[in-house]
Amino acid sequence: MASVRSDENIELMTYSEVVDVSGYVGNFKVKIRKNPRYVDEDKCTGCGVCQEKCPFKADNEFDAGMGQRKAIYTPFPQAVPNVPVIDRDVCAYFLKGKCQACEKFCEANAIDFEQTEKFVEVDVGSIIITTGFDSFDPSVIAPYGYGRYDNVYSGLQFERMSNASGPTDGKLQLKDGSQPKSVAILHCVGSRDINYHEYCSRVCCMYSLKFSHIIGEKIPDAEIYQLYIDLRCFGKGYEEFYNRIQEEGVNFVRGRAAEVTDLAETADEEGKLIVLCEDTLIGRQRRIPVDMVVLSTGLEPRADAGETAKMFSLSRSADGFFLEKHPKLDPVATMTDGVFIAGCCQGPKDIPDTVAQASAAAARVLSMISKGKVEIEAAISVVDEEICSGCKTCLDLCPYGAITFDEEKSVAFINEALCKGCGTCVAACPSGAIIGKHFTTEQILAQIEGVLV
Amino acid sequence: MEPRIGVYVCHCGANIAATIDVEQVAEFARGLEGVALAKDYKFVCSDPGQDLIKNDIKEQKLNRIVIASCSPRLHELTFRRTLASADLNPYLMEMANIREQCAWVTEDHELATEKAKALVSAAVRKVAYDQPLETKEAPMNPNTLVVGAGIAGIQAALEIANSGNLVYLVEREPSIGGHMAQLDKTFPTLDCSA
Amino acid sequence: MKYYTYFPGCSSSDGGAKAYGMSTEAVARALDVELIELEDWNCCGSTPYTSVDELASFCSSARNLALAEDKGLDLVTPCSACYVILSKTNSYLKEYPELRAKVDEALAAGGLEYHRTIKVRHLLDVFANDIGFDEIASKVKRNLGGLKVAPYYGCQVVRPGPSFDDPESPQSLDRLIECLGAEATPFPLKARCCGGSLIISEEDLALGLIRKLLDSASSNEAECIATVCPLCQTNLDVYQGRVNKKFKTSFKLPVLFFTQLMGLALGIDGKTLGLEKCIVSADKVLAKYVEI
Amino acid sequence: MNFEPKIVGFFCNWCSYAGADLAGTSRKKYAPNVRIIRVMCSGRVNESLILKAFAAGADGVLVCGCHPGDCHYLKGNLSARRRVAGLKPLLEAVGIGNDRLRLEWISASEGPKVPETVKSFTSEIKQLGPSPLNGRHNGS
Amino acid sequence: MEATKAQVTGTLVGEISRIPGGERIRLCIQCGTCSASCPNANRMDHTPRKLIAMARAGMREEVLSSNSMWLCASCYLCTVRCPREIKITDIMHALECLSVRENVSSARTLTPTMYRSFSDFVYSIGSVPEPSFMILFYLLTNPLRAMRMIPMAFSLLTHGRMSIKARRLKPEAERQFKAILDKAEELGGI
Repeated sequence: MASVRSDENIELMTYSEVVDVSGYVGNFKVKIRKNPRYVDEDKCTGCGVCQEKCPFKADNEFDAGMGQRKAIYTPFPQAVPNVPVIDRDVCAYFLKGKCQACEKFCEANAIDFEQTEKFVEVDVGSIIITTGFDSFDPSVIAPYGYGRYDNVYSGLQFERMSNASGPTDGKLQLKDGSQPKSVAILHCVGSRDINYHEYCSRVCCMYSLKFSHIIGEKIPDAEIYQLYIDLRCFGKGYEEFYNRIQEEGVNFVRGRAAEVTDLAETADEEGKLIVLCEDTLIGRQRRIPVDMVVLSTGLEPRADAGETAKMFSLSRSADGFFLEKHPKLDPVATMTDGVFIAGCCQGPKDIPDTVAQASAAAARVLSMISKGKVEIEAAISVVDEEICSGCKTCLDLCPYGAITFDEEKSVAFINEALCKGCGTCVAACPSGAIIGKHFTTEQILAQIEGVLV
Repeated sequence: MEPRIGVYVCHCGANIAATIDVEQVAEFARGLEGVALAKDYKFVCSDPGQDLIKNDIKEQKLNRIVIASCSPRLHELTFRRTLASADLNPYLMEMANIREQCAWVTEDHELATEKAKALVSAAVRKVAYDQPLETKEAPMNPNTLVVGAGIAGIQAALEIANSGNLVYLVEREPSIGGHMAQLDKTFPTLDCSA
Repeated sequence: MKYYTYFPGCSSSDGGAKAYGMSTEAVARALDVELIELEDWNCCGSTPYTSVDELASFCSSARNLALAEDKGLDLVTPCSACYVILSKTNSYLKEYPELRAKVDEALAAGGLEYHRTIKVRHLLDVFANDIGFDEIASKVKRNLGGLKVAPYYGCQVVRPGPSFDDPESPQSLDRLIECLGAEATPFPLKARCCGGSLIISEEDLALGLIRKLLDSASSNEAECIATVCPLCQTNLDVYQGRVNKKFKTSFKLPVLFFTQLMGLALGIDGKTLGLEKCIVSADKVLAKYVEI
Repeated sequence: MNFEPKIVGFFCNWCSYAGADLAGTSRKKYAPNVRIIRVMCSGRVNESLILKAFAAGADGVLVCGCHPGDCHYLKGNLSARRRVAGLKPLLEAVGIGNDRLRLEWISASEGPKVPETVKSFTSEIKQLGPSPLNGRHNGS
Repeated sequence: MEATKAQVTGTLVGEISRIPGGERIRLCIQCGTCSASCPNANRMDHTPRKLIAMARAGMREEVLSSNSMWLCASCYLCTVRCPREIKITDIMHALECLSVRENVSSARTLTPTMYRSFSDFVYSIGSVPEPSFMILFYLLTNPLRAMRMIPMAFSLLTHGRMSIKARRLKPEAERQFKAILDKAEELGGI
């Protein structure tokens, strides 16, 4: 991450969003909104005093809602850029017009409450979309009790808890601060389930195994259960990792958990969370009492993937992820020339696959750059000036503004570079003056006759 | 110039030939107006398959090509290049999609063959009207936009920046790293993620 | 005034849950709901029947639907078991053309036709969604003053769905209880099974399930249980004594139909609501909060 | 006599044609009655193409494009919708019947929708019988 | 399309998949969510998941003669939780019907007998006055148990919850009802 900051060929715009895209492959115009941080990036030294002094707190989204952060904050200590941002919804200055503690203590004078959003426009030849995924919200699966029971955690929460810079400084603990002696890890939460997401999220099996390793490392005598349907350890070195976890003494139970409950039926279940499943290899119901339950939550498309798709003219597959041009032969290109996709925005994948796909996307872009030019669609539309009556019907129809009106000749004119060849104007022209190359009216009529033989 | 159309019906191994009587389709094509020759071939997209077309273009003076095979969304570009390398304008070619939209979706072999004939006849009729088109070129702006600075975005941005080209890396959150920044160790090597 | 075709079902009409029928009719009147009983209805089709001859069960069910179609009103039943079978028949006749053909043929033998135009509703759905909580609250004459009620939905009112409430943690009865001034206690097992008709053939098994329910309700300090199903009421009320005997427990939890609670709050007298038909008497508990 | 209708399909390249390809790669079987003509955008389809199809002997015409909002060309599909809607009363008036023309939105990922659409449209056209403009079937 | 005789007597899994609600049985991934959600699975010969596996393995007799489906209380919890949208409860009903038709129902549960007498009741009078039915059932199956039930029956009677006279349909309605059921029988099941 640090190398991004130091790379002089990368212009990093954080806290920013693309708001408009126009143009075509080789020549896109992109409008970007820079949201106000209320901290001057150039002045801020990243000393952190403002965060110490700020008296207001909110749930820390970076810690998946477990810890707290201040109203002025950097999401985590090694953040790049190491410049805080003020959360307007929590900051007392924005809510009530007072406090300004951060401003008073900032030696660099970097706090700027007057900042407003800024728009910048950049010209680019190609675009790579790497907008990632959202983590599945397990609270919608009522029987698992996430949000109802204190010690049921999502995968992401467990990640943060086990992270040395997380809300517990890397200590695995229950809500009451004590150490769990037994943990059940439930696979396929939100994945492979027609009620939520039908697809396999591909990473959960492996991160679940990783979790048991982490637990074993931190709490050697902990009893760990993996409740799985199938273990999908398909990557290089993955099956070996599974072997290693088996050797570490983890209990593997083949059966999907149906429910987590706190209703004890025996004395040793008292005060515990009981995971209900069928141990399918035995063919019996099992009740597994544990201190902590971790839900291996799947990956889902970003909530706003639909808007992103619209902005960049992408298609989405049935699962909501962005659709590649061809699943085998062209997994990084999209239906829109010059726009590529990589990483989990295209579908759930692990880090090795993500890096590989991102490199592939970069290679595609670089090959276009090194060629130095792009071919424009040849099958475009042209106006036959002899026939054009100058009715202007076509002008408003063109989605790309490629048609202009030549007042002098009183005919329409199509800009070849802007036309994409959709043919809407061809179909609309009342005098038949527009020719859609390669899809001319006589060609389509010939096809109609052909299919009806 | 009178059209001299060459029709190539692809077996695609058994993908097409198992359902559609390709020989019959080729025979049908021979009877269509403007068709100079029609052949069926195991894999038209293979090198020998493309060579066959190239040779025919030269030796048989073909000036239009119809390829009845898979979806144009798959191999239209491949075959346009074949034409170009035989000095024929790449737009003088049509494809009849007899795999995805015929062989693979039709149960009855006879009906599939009939449908394939109809699709070939449409392509043959259309190709007669094909005109040579010139692809235009536009300059390529060497700058790149990368949207999202998680693992994928960072990786792609670094690769491109390494080549000396400018990258705009846009991230919605206040800092970069995406979900990766939230992770500690990652499988299977258990090294840190940053 | 709202109008519905009414399907009381065997239990609520003159069976073991007669009080359900009585209180349903009384409450409907008080809420300006006109329940027009389906003339000459027959058994809903019932789960036991489904298990012996599915086609006959669907046909039995379909006869009721066909009769109800004449009026064009929603068909409402207070019985969850009837509800699940009638609505399942209704949707399966739409989904499965082969089944439809056979059922149509059987109906024709009785001179009937069914065009699949009516909707099957549970009484709880009608009260919660057509009448609405605000409307009901506005008609409360005797606030139930904090009576602690465990809202018991059972299985078949919210499953297999899609229905008017969540299949695992439904809320409509909770809210209904609260708009009467009573308190809906937490009840984790509120949509769990009471054993249904297995109480007859597999009594041990069903008693175990009933015990869990009573346990969960009383450990959450409920003073009574409200049900929306005659089978649930029978199992929990009539068999409570047998549970106590078998498990050496001492439950004394009155089990009321939700309509009985509504009736009380709407100012209807206990006799009209069939309160005395509870085996585990509710008089003492209710007397703490309202005059019966 | 078994009436096998002939149906002309105009499918846009980006969504519907891709969806039909997906139906193929998923090996979803459907009736061979619909023959697909690829256009870049459903917006390319106009009244004259549809009428010519009927004149040439089609018993039905199926126009498929991207879902509203998903058009590769932003809004070409809306033009298609307008034209189809406008043409239907005319078809009715000249005795062809408006049911013989159908517009469907099929996205690139909706492989299963292609066989469903073809199936339902084909059976509908079968019920309607041969197009009145169509001499082929009237001989027998 | 009418199911041919060959189809009806085909493999068990094939038969189930042709029954309304049974069509997705082949999609089962054997995850066990159904079994773990079932309130009665621990008393079943085979859990619901295993029953599906056995059906798919062609173990017709073992499946149809097991007590499993007869312990299903039709609570539909398995059905709403199944990640493959398999209507397990419907499959249970289908298995019950098949086992009745082939006369191989488990002897270790009274449910088949109970369901049968219930259905007979429905057929003969169109509805079921259930407390009376309950007592009648006990008398038929286990007179001793019926004796034990006397206090309960008495209590139901004194609380006005038992009718002496059953509700009956009007004669013409009853005729219509029976005509429909007779036709259903003639059609030979789903």
